[in-house]
Amino acid sequence: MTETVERRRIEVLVDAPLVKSVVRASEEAGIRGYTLLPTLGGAGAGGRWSDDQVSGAQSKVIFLTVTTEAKCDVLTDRLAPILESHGLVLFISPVDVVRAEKF
Amino acid sequence: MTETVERRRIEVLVDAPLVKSVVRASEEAGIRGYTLLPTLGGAGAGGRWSDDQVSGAQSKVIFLTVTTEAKCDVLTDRLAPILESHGLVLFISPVDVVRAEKF
Amino acid sequence: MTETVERRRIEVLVDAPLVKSVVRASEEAGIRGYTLLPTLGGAGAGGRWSDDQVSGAQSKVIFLTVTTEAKCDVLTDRLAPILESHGLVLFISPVDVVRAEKF
Amino acid sequence: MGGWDVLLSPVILFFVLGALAAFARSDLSIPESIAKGMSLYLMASIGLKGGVQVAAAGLSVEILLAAVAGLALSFLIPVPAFLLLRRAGRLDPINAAAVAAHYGSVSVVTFVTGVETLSAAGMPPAGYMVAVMALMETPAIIIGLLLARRTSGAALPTRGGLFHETVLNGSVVLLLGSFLIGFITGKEGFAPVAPVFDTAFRGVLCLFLLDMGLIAARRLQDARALTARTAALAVLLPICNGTIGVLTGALIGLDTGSAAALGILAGSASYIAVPAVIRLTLPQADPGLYLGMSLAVTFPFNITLGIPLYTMLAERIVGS
Amino acid sequence: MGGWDVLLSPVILFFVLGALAAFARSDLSIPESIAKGMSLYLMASIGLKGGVQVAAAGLSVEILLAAVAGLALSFLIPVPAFLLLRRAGRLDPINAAAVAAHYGSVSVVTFVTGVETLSAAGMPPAGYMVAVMALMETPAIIIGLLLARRTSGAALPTRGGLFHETVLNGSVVLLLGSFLIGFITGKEGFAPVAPVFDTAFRGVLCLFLLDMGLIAARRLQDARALTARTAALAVLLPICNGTIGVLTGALIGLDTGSAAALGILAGSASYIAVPAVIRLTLPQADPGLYLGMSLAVTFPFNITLGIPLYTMLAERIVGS
Amino acid sequence: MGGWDVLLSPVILFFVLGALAAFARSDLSIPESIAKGMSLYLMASIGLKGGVQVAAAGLSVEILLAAVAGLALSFLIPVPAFLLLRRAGRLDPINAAAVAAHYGSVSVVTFVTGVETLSAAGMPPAGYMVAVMALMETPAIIIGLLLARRTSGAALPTRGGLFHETVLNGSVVLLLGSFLIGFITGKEGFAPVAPVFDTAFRGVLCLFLLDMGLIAARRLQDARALTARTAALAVLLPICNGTIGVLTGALIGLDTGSAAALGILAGSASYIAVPAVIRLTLPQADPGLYLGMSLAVTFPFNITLGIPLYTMLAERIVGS
Ligand SMILES: Nc1ncnc2c1ncn2[C@@H]1O[C@H](COP(=O)(O)O)[C@@H](O)[C@H]1O
Ligand SMILES: Nc1ncnc2c1ncn2[C@@H]1O[C@H](COP(=O)(O)O)[C@@H](O)[C@H]1O
Ligand SMILES: Nc1ncnc2c1ncn2[C@@H]1O[C@H](COP(=O)(O)O)[C@@H](O)[C@H]1O
Ligand code: NA
Ligand code: NA
Ligand code: NA
Repeated sequence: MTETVERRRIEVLVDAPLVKSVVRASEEAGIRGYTLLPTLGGAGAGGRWSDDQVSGAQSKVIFLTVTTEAKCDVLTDRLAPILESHGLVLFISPVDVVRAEKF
Repeated sequence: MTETVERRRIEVLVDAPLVKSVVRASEEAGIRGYTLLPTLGGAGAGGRWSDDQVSGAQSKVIFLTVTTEAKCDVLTDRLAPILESHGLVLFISPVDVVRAEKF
Repeated sequence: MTETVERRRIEVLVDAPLVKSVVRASEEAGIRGYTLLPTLGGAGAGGRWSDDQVSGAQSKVIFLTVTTEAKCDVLTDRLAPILESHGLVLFISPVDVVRAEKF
Repeated sequence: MGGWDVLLSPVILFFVLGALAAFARSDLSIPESIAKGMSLYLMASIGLKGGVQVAAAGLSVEILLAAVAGLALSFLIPVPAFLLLRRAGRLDPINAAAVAAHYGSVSVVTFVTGVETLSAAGMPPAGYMVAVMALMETPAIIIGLLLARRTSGAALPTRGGLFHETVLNGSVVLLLGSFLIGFITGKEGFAPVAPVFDTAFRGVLCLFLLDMGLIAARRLQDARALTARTAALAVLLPICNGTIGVLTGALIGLDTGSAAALGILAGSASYIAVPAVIRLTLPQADPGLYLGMSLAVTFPFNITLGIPLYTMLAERIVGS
Repeated sequence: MGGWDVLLSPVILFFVLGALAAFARSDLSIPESIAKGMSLYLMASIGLKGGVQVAAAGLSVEILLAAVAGLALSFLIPVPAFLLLRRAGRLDPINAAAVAAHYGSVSVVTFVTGVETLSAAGMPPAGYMVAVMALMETPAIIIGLLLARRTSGAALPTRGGLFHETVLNGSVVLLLGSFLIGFITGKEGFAPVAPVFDTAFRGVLCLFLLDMGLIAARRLQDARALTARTAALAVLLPICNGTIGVLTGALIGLDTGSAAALGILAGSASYIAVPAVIRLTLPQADPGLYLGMSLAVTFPFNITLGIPLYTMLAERIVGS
Repeated sequence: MGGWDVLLSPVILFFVLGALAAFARSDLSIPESIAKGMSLYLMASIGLKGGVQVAAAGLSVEILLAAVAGLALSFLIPVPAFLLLRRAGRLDPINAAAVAAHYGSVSVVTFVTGVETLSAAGMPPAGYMVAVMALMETPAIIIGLLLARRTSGAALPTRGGLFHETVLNGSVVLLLGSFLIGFITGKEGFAPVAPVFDTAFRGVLCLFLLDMGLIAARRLQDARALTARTAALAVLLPICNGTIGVLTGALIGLDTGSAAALGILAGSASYIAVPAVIRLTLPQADPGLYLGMSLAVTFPFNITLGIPLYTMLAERIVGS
């Protein structure tokens, strides 16, 4: 059987223009690998939205990274104070990976 | 360290024309926030499919919401009887969030 | 309350031309159902990338399937040796589903 | 150009190329957003041009007659279709009703291709046929739902209901809206936008039909839901309905081109507007079945054989 | 064609159709990538054509004057707008500054629609106005940020900073780049690409404005952030700024069409370039507010009433 | 227009604009589905036009000769390229084979740009060169895989195998299919679709090359895999292969334009069809390397310097 180890999976829902900033924050937390996923729309405290690229300011992207618990904590601490003001949503869940050294 | 609390992450894979109905069912379960994600294709008991927007009837969308265990149960009870007939797929997983009051 | 059972959720991030091969590997592991999700870009050991469909060779797709622990192990064993050489990334996480017999 | 020569026009050849590529399992594919964009363009174009023509020709009783005939066809065709699908097709009531709704409605692309080939053959249908088409898009859905008797509405809440899903369906709104714009602006107002909406029309249609060939053939390959019976019905139904359409057109005194167009409308089956509404209102019906029949069998049949057939019929009956 | 007849041109009617469809909650929609593609096309077209015209007319002092006037308007308009939004609009400093930046900048589509209607009315603005527009896109952002005083920059790291986000903004680069290409190649080099960038322009604009109608009306419906006050200001601001623009144009001696175009630029509010930069630099400001005002109220106002208004004003002041 | 003047045509200037925007790290970008759509359009166009020309000129021995020469070049070029990449480039066998396959194949956009500039210079290549290009797309892949000796096929199951991935590759099918359609319909059948497939061609090419400039320059910036050695080889290889192509063309008696086109084909490197197949069949090879070389270095070199070079060479050898 292939050996797996537990890591943290972090998803941050973020407005497209702010993606670069979240990437930078994650790099500062020592995170090297991530993947960006598209979204179609949604709703929350700020009302309903749906993606129109014309005014891309409110298109949202999911920043997904799998990393160690330690780095996950650093990134969460870094982003927590601004979640509200920047309209970010952040989820953390456990995940098993092969090739522990990579994540 | 930023405090996190556990919530439920629900994903429902649903045909595009039925999305509005799932949103309404979730609103009736008291859920306010959700995000919709696109898909490219897949396969299941009903055969293989891939997204062609021309006949959008079979384009599928992922309805993603993070909510409390209680509301999660309400939504699951609401959707369970029709999963089969409406061709829905539903996954529930644990997730940690910051800002407990929001979810 | 609707009864749920635990299953495994496997996500494989894979280059578009290799998707068919991963699908085939999962079929050989006895997995019938899966969904493909699009991505926008990302970064890893191999550097940064972003989706340009012109040279689709490096567009990446997420292969998502929910299955039993046994089949999950078979698929993981099948893919583990080639994760590195083929540039795949694989995550496994626990998930609850309704309609146990389906997954 | 005779009736069958049309099969060698670029428009049809691109459709065949798409189908062959899909059958050979080539990875050729057109991005879905491009295909959606082209279909919106085709609808806006055909709507505009129809409106401009009606503005030039003026309103007449004939238009009213054609509209009533189109509505009647859309309302009535589902009933015999339903019975045929129940008996000969051995479908359960829900699926039979869902399929019947598709055949009562129309396929915009089939109509557009028909107009192109009729015009090339020197029998352009009247401009108001576009409005007739828009009117025919949705009544069949209502009959389909009545035939299904008890819909699954109880299971999932649907607000706004049928009105929004049918009358305000995107393609109906775009067709009628563009028709009205064409009618208001007339020939003079249309001139500056004609290079896009008129001159470019046939070329875009080629690329769109290339995609439709790919989609139809791929659906045929993936169609587990189709049996020999249902596939045969997907050829029989357009022939019957198309003949009824041509006869109706002749009866109310339409010219050859317009009667053929009414036949094309009656014979065609929806695969855009109706599937979306049926998925919402009859979610238990099998999309593999109704899309398999309308998109994978009837649509290719109409594009290649049906259109020349209805045209020939109209020429025989009305005269050419 | 008189000033108001323009409301019955296909371009405007498609905008109205889109808005009506959205208000009726039709599901009509244009894929976002198609809309993005059309907006890039429109920018490349208008840039090229402007450059070709300047190449033909030659450089002049007038161009310099117009450029300076445009820059000055973009730098200065945000200041009174900010005060008005603070007092009459009761906005907090961050939001007032964010909105002010939008009104100092310009809307490319409003300008493009204005050029079309001015040309149709026989008063085409000078080619260099495209370059003036590109210059006016970003200065307002800088003033907006200064007005907000303390940006949220501390919270999230931003590398490269404002220069990249403003001067190298995609639409500025494309507009100025195409302008330069048009200037270099001139009329002769433009000829072979004219069928796409000139002949097709108005038709594409129709489809794009159909989408803008949908987007603007949908945003208006979802706009929780708009109050009666802010909505009223979203009509008042373009009228004031547009008038200032026309007066400035008259003052520096522009012809009627160009003065009207300067009014259109001053009166329009950005909803593409500025929102993206503001979201990055003032993330605490509410996108629902600034997009609601600029895209859901000011943009439709300008397309339907503003453009004829500024044109009339220019005709009165400069003469027609 | 002389050989180098072409650098100032809008087509090339848009490519340069894209590259400059990317180097300046502007956020200008074209949606990927639009780019994919434009590339499909360009292939259908060039295929159709080639077919129409051959239908007009008639079949000849020359065509057969050119086809054989093209096939031979695609089969043979990878071998010396492989040796060079192994020795001078210090690549391992897998990567050397993967890169060699790219250089044996062709770049459709380079060819299309070449045809445009050759036509503008009064030396349009023969219509059948499009078919020659389609034939040259895939043979090199087979040689590349043989050179890699042991593929990684064992690791992941691949059904259908190479045939589908190469001969039925989307771009090959579209090019040959459109060529055939053009050949069948001829000039008369082409006329109604000419506004889209002919008149609009150059304008669309501008926008597509704008995107290619962005993509190529961004890839160059992200290219960790490129070394000075491999980058130098990415310039040397097209020069050598292009020269071989022109000489071969002269040898078999092609006219100046066609010989130059054969040089352009031989000198160009694939970045669409081949990468996808190589990713599937040689997954251990580094996409950063082969796309870096073919797309980020060779493609821009050919568009700007290569095409005029091969043209000049052909003029010297065959005469102009
Ligand atoms: N509970 C939730 N589950 C999933 N997505 C959410 C949730 N809450 C908010 N979102 C997403 O986050 C965006 C911003 O949320 P808010 O700040 O509450 O407006 C929303 O528009 C949704 O797309
Ligand atoms: N830790 C991670 N979390 C999420 N995605 C990752 C991670 N590491 C790698 N990836 C994705 O997998 C791709 C290939 O990774 P690599 O083989 O490390 O270059 C990257 O480009 C990312 O899109
Ligand atoms: N085990 C699974 N894992 C992920 N997605 C699935 C799974 N089973 C079904 N699906 C998705 O749900 C759709 C409908 O499933 P079915 O009702 O089984 O045809 C499929 O086409 C897949 O996209
Ligand atoms: Na019908
Ligand atoms: Na302004
Ligand atoms: Na080559």
